[in-house]
Parts: sequence; C-alpha cells; structure tokens
Amino acid sequence: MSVDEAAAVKEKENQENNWDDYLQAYYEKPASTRTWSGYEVKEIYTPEDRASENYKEKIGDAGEYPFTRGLHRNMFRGRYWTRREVVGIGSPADTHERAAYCFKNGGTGLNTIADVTYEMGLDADHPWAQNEVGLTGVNISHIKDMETLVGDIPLDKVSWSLITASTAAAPTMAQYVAVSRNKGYDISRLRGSIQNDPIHFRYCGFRPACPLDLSVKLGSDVMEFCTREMPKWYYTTVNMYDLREQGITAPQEIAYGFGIAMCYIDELIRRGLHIDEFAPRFTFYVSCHIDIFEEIAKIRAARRMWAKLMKEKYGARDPRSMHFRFAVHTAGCSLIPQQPLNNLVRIAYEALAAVLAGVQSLHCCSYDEPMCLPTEKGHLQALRTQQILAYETGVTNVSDPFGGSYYVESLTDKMEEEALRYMEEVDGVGGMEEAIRTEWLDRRFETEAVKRQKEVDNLDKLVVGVNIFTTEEEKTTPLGVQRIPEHSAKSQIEGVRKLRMSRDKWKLNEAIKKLREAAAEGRNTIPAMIEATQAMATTGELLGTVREVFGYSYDPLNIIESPFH
Amino acid sequence: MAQDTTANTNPDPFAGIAPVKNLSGFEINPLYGPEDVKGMDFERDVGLPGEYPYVRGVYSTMYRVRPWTIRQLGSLGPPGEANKRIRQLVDMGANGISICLDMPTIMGRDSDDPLAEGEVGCCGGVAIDTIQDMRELLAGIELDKISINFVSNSQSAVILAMFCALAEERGLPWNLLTGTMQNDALKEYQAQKSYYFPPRPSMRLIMDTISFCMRNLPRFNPISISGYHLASAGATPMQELAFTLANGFTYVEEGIKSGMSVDDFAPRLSFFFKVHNDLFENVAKFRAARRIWARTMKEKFWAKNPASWRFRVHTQTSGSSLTAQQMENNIIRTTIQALSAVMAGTQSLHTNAFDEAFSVPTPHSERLALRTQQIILHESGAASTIDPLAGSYYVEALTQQMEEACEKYFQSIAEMGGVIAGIEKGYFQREIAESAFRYQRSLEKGARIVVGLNKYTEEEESPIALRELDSEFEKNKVAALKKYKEDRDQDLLRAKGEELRAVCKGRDNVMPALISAVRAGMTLGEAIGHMRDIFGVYREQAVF
Amino acid sequence: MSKEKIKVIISKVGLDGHDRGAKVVAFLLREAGMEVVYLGMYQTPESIVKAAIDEDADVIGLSYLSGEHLVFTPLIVKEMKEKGLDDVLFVAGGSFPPEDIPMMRAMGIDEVFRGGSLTEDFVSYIRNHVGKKGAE
Amino acid sequence: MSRRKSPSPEELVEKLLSGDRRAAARLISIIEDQSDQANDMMKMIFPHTGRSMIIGLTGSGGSGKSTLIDHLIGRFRAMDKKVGVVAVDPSSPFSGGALLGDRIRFQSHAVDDGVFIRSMASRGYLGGLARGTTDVVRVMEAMGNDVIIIETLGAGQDEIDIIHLAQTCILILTPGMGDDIQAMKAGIMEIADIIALNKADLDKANLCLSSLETSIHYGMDKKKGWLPRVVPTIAFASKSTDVRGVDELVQAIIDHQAYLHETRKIDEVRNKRIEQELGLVFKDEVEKVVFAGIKGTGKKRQYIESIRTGKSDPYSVVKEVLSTFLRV
Repeated sequence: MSVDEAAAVKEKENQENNWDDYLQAYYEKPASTRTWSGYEVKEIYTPEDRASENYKEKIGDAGEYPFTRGLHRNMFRGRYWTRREVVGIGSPADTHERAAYCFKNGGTGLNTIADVTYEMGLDADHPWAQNEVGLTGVNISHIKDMETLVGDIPLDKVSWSLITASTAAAPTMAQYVAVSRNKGYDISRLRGSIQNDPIHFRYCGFRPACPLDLSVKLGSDVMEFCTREMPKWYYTTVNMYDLREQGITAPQEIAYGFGIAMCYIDELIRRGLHIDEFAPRFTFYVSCHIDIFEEIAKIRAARRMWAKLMKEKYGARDPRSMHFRFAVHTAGCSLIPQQPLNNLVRIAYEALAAVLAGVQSLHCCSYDEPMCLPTEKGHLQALRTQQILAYETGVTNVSDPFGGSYYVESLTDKMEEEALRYMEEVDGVGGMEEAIRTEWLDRRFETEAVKRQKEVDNLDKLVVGVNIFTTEEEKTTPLGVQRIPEHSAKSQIEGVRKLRMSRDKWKLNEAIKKLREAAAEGRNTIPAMIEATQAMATTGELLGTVREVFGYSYDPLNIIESPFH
Repeated sequence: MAQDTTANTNPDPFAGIAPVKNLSGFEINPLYGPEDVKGMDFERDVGLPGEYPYVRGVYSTMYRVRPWTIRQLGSLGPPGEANKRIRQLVDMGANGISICLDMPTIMGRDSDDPLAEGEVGCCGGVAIDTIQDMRELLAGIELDKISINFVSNSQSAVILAMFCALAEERGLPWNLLTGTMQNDALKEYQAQKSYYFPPRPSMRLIMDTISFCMRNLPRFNPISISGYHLASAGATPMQELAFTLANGFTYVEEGIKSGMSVDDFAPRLSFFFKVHNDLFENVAKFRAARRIWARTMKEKFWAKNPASWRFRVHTQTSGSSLTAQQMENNIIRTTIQALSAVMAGTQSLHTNAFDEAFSVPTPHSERLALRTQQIILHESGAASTIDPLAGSYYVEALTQQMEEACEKYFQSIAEMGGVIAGIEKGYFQREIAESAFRYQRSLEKGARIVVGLNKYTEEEESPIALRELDSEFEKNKVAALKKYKEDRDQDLLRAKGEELRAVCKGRDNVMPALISAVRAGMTLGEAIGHMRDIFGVYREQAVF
Repeated sequence: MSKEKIKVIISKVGLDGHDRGAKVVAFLLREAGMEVVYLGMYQTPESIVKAAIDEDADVIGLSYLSGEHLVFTPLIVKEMKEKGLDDVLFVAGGSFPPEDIPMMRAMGIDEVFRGGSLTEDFVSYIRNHVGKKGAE
Repeated sequence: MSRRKSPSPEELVEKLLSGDRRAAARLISIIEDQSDQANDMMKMIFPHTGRSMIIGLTGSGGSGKSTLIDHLIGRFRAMDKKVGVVAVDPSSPFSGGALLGDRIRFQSHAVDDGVFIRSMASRGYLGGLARGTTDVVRVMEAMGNDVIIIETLGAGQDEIDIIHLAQTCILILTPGMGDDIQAMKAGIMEIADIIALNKADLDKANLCLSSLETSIHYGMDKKKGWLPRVVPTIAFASKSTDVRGVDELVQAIIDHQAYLHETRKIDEVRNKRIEQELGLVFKDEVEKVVFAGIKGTGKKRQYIESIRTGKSDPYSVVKEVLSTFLRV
C-alpha cells in the first residue's frame, strides 16, 4: 500500500474505538532505530559509508589477515560449526545419560557443565552443597564421579567440553586427565576444551572461589600444563558471554573480554612461554544477542581487533595466534517467560546471526531457560534450530555473506572504534587487573544493567510480550518442565562419604603434602593435583589445600576446616 | 562454556558437504569479494530506495515511517467463525487479513452442488455462496480500514461484485474501499490449476475488474500477480521470479490492448512472492524483481508515472517448506523466512503457523506466527535501516545473476509467442514439473536435507493441539443455502441471469451486471455457471 | 521528605551467586523512594530473617535463579513464622516455571515476579500490599 | 503505605528493656518516622540509658569503615560484650529512597544474637540527623548493648554533629586520597580521638602517616590532655592473614575510654552531648509550636510578602511571631 493511500485512511478518523489499536498498528513503526547497544542507525547506507576503506588492509578475504571475514577461506564448506548442547543435571550418571542423548541426536560436541557447588569448589557433602547438588549442572567431587560421567564414551573419538570456569577448573582438568590415564588414553591426543576463566567468574557470583591472584595462578597453571602436555586441547575460553549477560553493550563485551584475556596472556609470558606457543589454543565465548546486524558487526570487529592485538602488541608471527576462535551462546538474557514459544523465534535469529558471523561452535539456549533447566524437548529443539540453519537455509554456502554490505561494514567499524575507546578507558584506571581489584568494573556493570532495565521500562527498547503485545501469562510450560531426580543428590552425597571412609589415608596425606609443596614453591599445581586425585582426594581438598597456601580459608565459605592439620 | 573448535569428530555423513548450489541451481562461490561486483555501478544499478530503479525498496523511507503490513490468514470454513478469527488477529496486532476460499467456491460451485459434497469449508477456506455469506464474513469490519486480501482467482469478478454490493448496503462509498483481489488467472493455468474458463475470456474478466476498480475503487488492488503458487508447484526461486514478471508484463500488454493507458492501471498492479529457506536467494530475488520491473515499465512500456515503476509485493513464508514431522521446527523455518522477506523489503507479510503443514492454525499457533513478525520489527533491529544487505558482494552478485537468468527466460517465452501461447503449449507446466522432480530427487538422494524429514527423523510426533472443523457445519450450510434460494424473487433472478449472459457475449464491462445480479441474490455458483455457458471450459493437455 | 518509608530487604540465598538482578532491583526500589537494605550473596534463611527483624523491614525480597526456589522458599517461610514475622511481605523474583508459582504460593510466599517484569509491576505491588499482610 | 500494626508504647518499651530485638527495631522505626509517639517513648526509655560505651567512626566512602567495624565487632564479641551498630547512609535527595549496603560487610555476624545492626537512612530530619541518631543510640543502650558503634560518612555539619554523640571518635583516612587535607579543612581532625590510617599497604602510606603525626604534634594544643592517636590499619584483605592493626585500634579505644573515666572527662563528653541535644530538642519543639500556630493561617505567606516588599524585615517578623505564639 502506498503512502498516499495511508494518508487517505488517516484523513478519515475512526468512529469506533476498538479500531484505534488497529490504526495504531497500521501506522506502527520501529519504536527505536538504534542498535541494541544504543547506536543511532542511519536510514540508508551507501558506498560513502565505506569510502575511506582499503579492502585488503581493513577487511581482507576470509582466511587472511586481519581475518575480518573469517578465519578460513572455505568456512563451513570445510566443516560445519560444532553443534553443541550444554548438559549437566543431577548426578554424574544422570548427566552421562543426557549427554549420550544429545550425542545420539546429532550433537557433534559433548558439553558438560558444573553446578554451583562444583564451581564453588565444594564437595557434594559440604553442609552448604547438600541443598543444591546437581541443581544447575553436575558436581564432580572425586575421581569416581568423573569415571561415572565419562562412562563408555570413547575419549579419543569425541571432543569434550568441560564447562568449569572457576578455580575449580584446575581440579576438573586433573580429574579428567586422571581418568583418561587410568583408562589408558594418551592425553596428548585428547581433543576438547575446558572453560577455565576464573577471573571473569567472580562476576557470576563465585567471588569466594575466585580471588584475583588465585584465579590468575590456577587459570594459568591449567593453560601452561595443557600447552606442554595436551597440544590438541583448548585450555581456556575467555567468557565474554557471561560479561555481556551482565547487561553491557556489544563493544563493551569485546573490550572487557579482551582485557581479561590479556591478564592470562601476560602471566603466561611472565612464565616464559612465547606467544606463538600458546596463543593458537586460545578461544573465546561470545554472546549473540537479538540485534542481528550489530552482533555480526561485533564479531567481525572482534576478529579484526584480536588479529591486530596479537600481531602488534604481542608480536605473534604464527597466523593461528592471530585467530579469534570463538563459540557463541545465544543470549539467555534476551529470553523471557512470557509467551515462551516466542523464545524459539528469538533463539533462531540469534543463532542465525552467529552463523552469518562465521561461528566455530554454537550453543543455542533452550526456549524454556527463563523458567527452568532445559527439558529434553527444549534441548532437542535448540539442536534442531542449528540443524535447520546448517542444512536448509543456504547460509552455509558463503563465508561472510554480509561482507561489503554498506551497513554491516560501517557498523563493524563503529564496533571497533567504540571497543577501542572502552579499552583505553580500562587502561586509564590502571589496566584490567586494577579495574577488577578496585571494583571499577563492578560499578560499570551495575550502571549498565540498570540502564537496560530502564530502557525496557521506558519503552526505549520493545520486547514482545513484556512491554508490547502482552497477553495473560501462561499457566503451564508448553513442552513441560525439567525436574531434578530426587535420589540423585542423595546417592552422590553418600558416594563422597563412603569414599572418605574407604580411601587410603596415608597415600592421601602424602599426595596432599606434595600438592601443598608445589603450590608453596610456585610450581605448576596440575601434576600434583592429578596425583592427589588418583589418591582419592576430593575437589574441595585439592582447592582447599592450594587456597591455604595462598592465605585463604580452606573452605571458600569458611565453614569447614581442613582435615589435613 | 561450549568452545571446541577442533575438526568435527562425530561421524556425520553430510557434515562438511554444504550444498553449493542454491535452489535456483546457481553455483555459489565459497567467498565473494569486490571483484564479483566490478561491473556494478551504484547510481545506475542500485541507487537509493524510493528512486529508480528501486532495487533498494519502492519507498524512500520504508519501515522507518511505516513497516510492512502484518497480514495473517483470517479464514475458517464457516463465515461466522472466520469473522471471529479476523477480529482476534486484529486484536493481536495484525493490520491486514487474507481470506482463502474453500474448494467448492474456488471451483465456482455452491455448497449444495453435488460436486461440493464433503469439501464445504474444508482446509481453512471460507465457503462463499451468496452475498449473505459475505455479510457474515465481514460483519462489523470496517472495509475502509482493514485491508482484506481475497485469495480468489477465476471467481474474482463475482467475489468483487459481492464486496461492492455489501459496501453499498452499508452506505460506504466504493472509493474508500481498501484491499486486494488475487485475481491472477495466468498462474492458475501454469500451476494452481483452479480454472474453468479458457485463458482469453479469463483475461477479459481480469481486464474488466481492473478497469472497473480503476474507475470506482482507486484504493483497491484488483490483482496480485502471484509467484507463490508457481513456487509451491515446484518452480525454483528464479523461475518464480521470471514467470511472475512475465505474467505481469502480459497483463500490462493486455491492459494496453483493452484500451487503457499504462499509467492508469499499472500503479494498481501488485505482486505476491514466496520466501523459501535460502534467505540470500530470497533477498536477491526481490531486489532483482524491483530492478527488472522498473526498467521494463519505463523503457519498454513507456510508463511515465513512477507509481507504475514500483514493484509492490506481498510475501508469504513457504508453506511447502514446512514439515508435519517435528512441527516445532516449522517455527524456526518461518522465523528465518520472515526475516529474509523483511531484509528484502516486502510491503506486506504473512507468516505461516507452524501447524499449518497439516491442520488449520489454532489461535495459539496463529499468535506465534504473528509474534514472529513483531519480534523482527521491534527486537531484531532488521527494520532499522533500509536494504541492509546492499553492497554485500554476495547479495549484489546474486542479484545480478538472478536478473541475467530472468532475461534468458524472457527470451524463450517471447520466442514461443508470449505467455498465453506458452500456457497453451504447456511450456510453464513442464518447466515447473521438471524443477519439482529435480527437487524431489535431491531430497531422496539426500543431496538436500530437510531436518526431520530425511535426516534426524524421530518416531514420536509433537503433542500439539490441532483444530477440528465442526462436522455439522456442511449440513447446516447446505440447508441455509437451500432456504436462501427459495426466498429469492425468481423472476428478477432470471432477468439478471439473462442480462449477465448478454454482457458476457458483448464487450461491455461485466462488473455492473454482476453486482446487480448478486444483489438480486444470485449465488456464486449460478453466476459462474452463466459465464461458463458463454465462455466455455478450458481443458489443458496433460503434461508429462 | 516523606515519613514512613517502606523498608525492603533484598538478598540472595544459598550458593547461587547471580546477583545482577538483585542489585538492579535494589537500585530501582531506591529510586522508587524506598529504603533498601542489600544483603548480597550467600545468605541463609536465618541471616535473612534476622536482618529483617533488626531493620524492622516491611518486605523481604529474594532473587532466585538456579531452580533453588523450591528448596529455600519453605525454609524461609518457616523461619519467618518461628520469629513471628507474620506481617512482613515475602516476595521473590527470578526464573521459575509457571507451574511452580501456585506451589510457591502454597508454601507461603506472597508474590513472585518472573523475568520480563517491569519496574512498575513490583514497585506498585509493594506499595499496595505493605502493611496489609496479617492486618486482616 | 501505612506502617504495620504496632503494640502500645508501654508494651514496646517493656519488651525493649527485656532485650527484645523486635521491640527495639520497631521503636527505632518510630523514631525514624518522627512520629509523635516518639517523645513519650523516649521519656520512658531515658532512665535506662547512659551506661554504654559509644564509639563513632567516620570517614569518606570507600575508606573501609564498615570492614573495620566488622573487625571491631568481632573483637568486642570475643570480650563477650553485646554490640549495637548504627550505620548511617545518605538518602537520595531526589527519590528520598536509600540503598543501605553496610550489612554486607558485617557478614560474619549475620546470625549472632549478640549483635544488633541497624542501617539508617539520613532522610530529612527536622532537628538534623543528630537528634534522630541520639534517640536510636538510647534505644540500643536501653536494649542492653555494652558497646554501640555509630558509623557515618563524616561529610557535612550534620554528621559532625553525630560524632559529638560519641565518647570515642575514630576518624578513618586513606593514603593518597587527600582525605587528610579534607579532614583538616572540615575540622574533623579536632574532634578525632583516634585516627585510623586504613589501607596502610598502599604506597604513600608512610608519607601520609608522618604528615599526620606532624600536623597533630604541631597543630594541636598539648594541654588538651589526649592527643589523637594514629593507628595504621589494613581492614580489607582477601586473606584474613593480611589484616593489620585491628588489635592496636581496639587498644587505642580502650586506652581512650580509660583516659576519659580516669580524668572524669567522660562527664564533660556526656555534658557536651546533653547540651547539644537539649539545643536540638528545644529548637525542634519551638519550631513545632510555631509552625503548628501559623499552619493554614496563610500568615507565613503574608510575612514573606511583607519582607519582600520592604514593609517589614525578618527580625521584626520573628519577634512578632514569637510574641504571638510563645507570649515572649
């Protein structure tokens, strides 16, 4: 319908009120023409918006520095992204079962996620753990739990993602290695990854488990160990996603994520590693929010910025060191419990953006996440979403299909420019470690989060079902609710208690002593942790021992005492 | 959390072999760069929205001033039911309504026709026999505000007549009426196959409705030239583009032949496209269509009024891409298709409900379909700037490729003497049948994958509530129609019948006669019957 | 300034440390003119109720995230009853399935606000319900 | 937003004296709300006050007050003293709301019944914050707390007045933030009995320390008897082993209290406090009477008019008002 017709209709004012909505809908237009992060978007972009650019220098073909258009020339033709579903629920046994289920249904990577108790470094029988074991993931208290989790899965065939972010990542790595060795695998051939980003995890509420110095120490221990012993293993995922979920904007996500990454890099260099030795195994975890174009621009900018950073700041020569390798997690905070099936639509857009941006590994939220832990059905649907993108939409045919778009290219520049500004700001307060220590970053997160809520309150940001097109709330969750099997926690707690009774005290004490020495003498703690694990030491005992050496309470919550004095 | 970037180690037969041909069969390069758009001249080939050649959109402000019309399907067998659904949709924020007809109506039969038995009000179509049905269908709906899109073809003249008669009853001047009549006979012969008159009289009826609307219903789109059905029958996106435009140009030629001046009626021609899963191909298709239409109208038909150059299009997501297996997957498909329609700059959009694949949408699934559009508009940022893909090496190259492929088709169509000749030779039917066959084979060979259909199939079906049609409905409808027929002034009716036949034999516009006929109570079946006697019936030779 | 300020305790309970939501709500309640006592993370039913007593709070507001709502809601209600806080509102925000809301009500929570709630929703709820509880 | 129902004043006070924390909490709310019952209640409470040790801590935001207090509470609890804490935070001048975060720092005593912590928003007190706080402190005394700690930002006259309520006043400074300079300007130095130089691990600490000592040594009147004692502290450290100076601080407090009692200076302090309070109460009450008198009479506007138009002047107006309402 043309503009003049619209005018004609406008002239004729409507008598019946119930048509007001209709007319209003008829003339409705996007309430905001800003990006999600609040940058004004022009009505139209033309070649002028790219006038200044030099293709080879600034953009370049996929597979060529600065990798704006992707890390590999053939992109998805070489290989689809890894389609992931994160699982972690109830006991190690329950989790093994769900992992096998996703695997069977075409999930091409295994992801198991730690629950709050494990991330906090508590054993299942810790007084505070008992209420929450297995509620949000899986708790691995000792080597036997890890054995159950692995079960019959062939470790040399799969690529396993161990999702432990806090300082507990060190015990997790130790437990995984211990089990692999016991099963006779050559760990240098194992593929997979561990999240191991303790610094960022303080912002997810695990501060007691992640004091800054201990985070840098144990985080880097894992990285160093893997660099030397497990060349095929990705030893960290700097988690920009969790930062973004705090409510910050797209360029802030890049700036603060890179800031934290550099904390580790600087430490590894202090330890005498060369950038090209370890950088090729560095990976990131990125958010994909609902503003498709901004997210694509953000990721393109991140690729370009990381390549420059590694080359120019750290003098990397190996192109693989310059690769911004990233996995995407669709934005959990964009999902809402109102009209929950709408989330399937949001997830699809966000997943699409990730693929268009050249993602290496994608995890789609389950539509029911704002209500409960993902149901089997929710998981499956998330996986199907990825499969539809991969097989039906044709978006996999071309790498960086938006490359050259006047809008996307100029938005990419905007993202880079803004991210650099935020990085300078961080330098201004004395670098990232200082920004964290002085809680400067906390305050930044707080102000941004409040801004986001107000945007929705004031209708600057419209969310269907929240501040527009609301309907009476559903009484039930369309595809059912996930519950935690009652018995799971009990059985696991029993398991730990039994283990404490049955294990060889003398052997245990020796191993713990070794670990304490390693930590005290500033050596890498992972080998000692592996030994201790094989000697039946629990997660809490491994971490507690190292914590004490660093002058922290044995128990992050300062409730139980060390049994080793 | 998930971050493995190592080679995929899960044995997965198809992983890594992405289809390198799109649906139109074009070879797609792994990467497009500046050299792929070397020949492109921004001013000449792309330009700005609202400016010739309109590649970037037919209006200069597009969604920033007014977004696409959110148009949903408001039809359910019983006219009264349909009326309720229409009101529901408007409450939920839809601002356009499409109405499908049931099989008997489409075939020009009344509900009491023996051939209609068992199909009255079937598959979500409304049964329209008489002006009374039209009254029920549109009760309380302001015809000058809600744009109603009648998915009606061979019987369009009669439906339009009822629509006009109804407006008259309500004392609503015709020149305020808004809406659209699909009224595209050519694609019926090519694909949809719901025709009865031969092509030439069909063409005359269409010209009658166009010129009638031109004079009396200036805000009403008398025709929506549809590629959707060609695609549903199996045409590739590129064939959809070529054939639809070819049909469009044919209507223009016919219009000029029938003595109208191009700028009088061309601005009222509107189009109807399908969006399939390949979103870049979709975007290229729309952009190419706008460029070809503008250039041809200006350079070949000497249209002066920019309104004649504008390719205005309604879009529907692909029903044929939906699967009855794992129905929730359809939500994802529709989502991506809808996004591509918006990025392509459609004027109006209909998103399918995820259960449409094998039932009439429930209010619940209808709502979700509607919300899908609202999420694009308000959350995705895709409506913030116009033609966001412009400049993309891939999209610009693909747009050019589409245009070139089209020109080839225009060539061969011209050589066989135009579209109607082509239809009579069964050319389009054959082309489309071949594509459909090729697609089917590619599915069977697994060269093309449809999730849940030929990969990741499952046993159990999704427990989603489906809508049941009340079986009593047909009985009551037939009874009511019988009663209606008895109550009419039979003499008057006979007179009107004669009058109509006379007009059909002659050259005058059939609309006035039809309007007074339906006013006198003539049913759709009777009206079509009279015309069938005069115009004869078309039989196509089977195509193999 | 106005007398009789509404005093609200905002807290997390148990191990879940996702405190962003709790903080945002605390800010917004202050802007709505209330006095907010922010307890932060790792609280127990006991510490929360004790704070509510010392501060003579009108409202206890909890932020759940990780499915712990069914575990802690009854514990807190029990502690409130034992300490005689029968006129203090107990509300929670966070993510839980609609199915659980009647359950939580049955456990004795006064109101729940799920993700996607607007500030106006919980501010006006508190304003309208403070002082009413236990009054009738 | 009506407050919740409340037992009778007598009942409340009775419960308070038996150490009931809910009664105490409610009484404090009544004071905070400046309701009319407050005065009558304070009358009943007054006889039961005057025995506790009252410590004031002041220092700018981020100086580590709360953390230091957390340690002090711990020490006093170890001596088996019951502790009350009044933590004053500013109300938002725009919304009138307040975000009271100090409790987070008092985590370690979250479930200790021997500790009564009350966060107090500054609001807009008629007689200034000081008066409200005085009454709150009294309630805590009557409740039976041996030690009462008052925490304020030490910004502005209002809060300096509060410090005057304390017997032992501790000023917390941090190196390199120019706090010391500020403090001297604000005249807080004069009232500080103890200065805790917190975050003593930061560089510039020693420099700051010596500059403080000199300014005390030369800047102050030796005859005053007690010279402010400077104690370097490290209140916040992620590792408990890194905390420094708390014992020294406690010692300083004890010494100062001893000094007050030995020299009977404690009475001076109490007198000063009573004097100040008297002034405040008096001012309040007079204001109340006067405002009650002219409320609704439209007189106020008339007075203002007459002063603006030069027909009269503030002094004459006040004289007139007083003579009408106080029969002066």
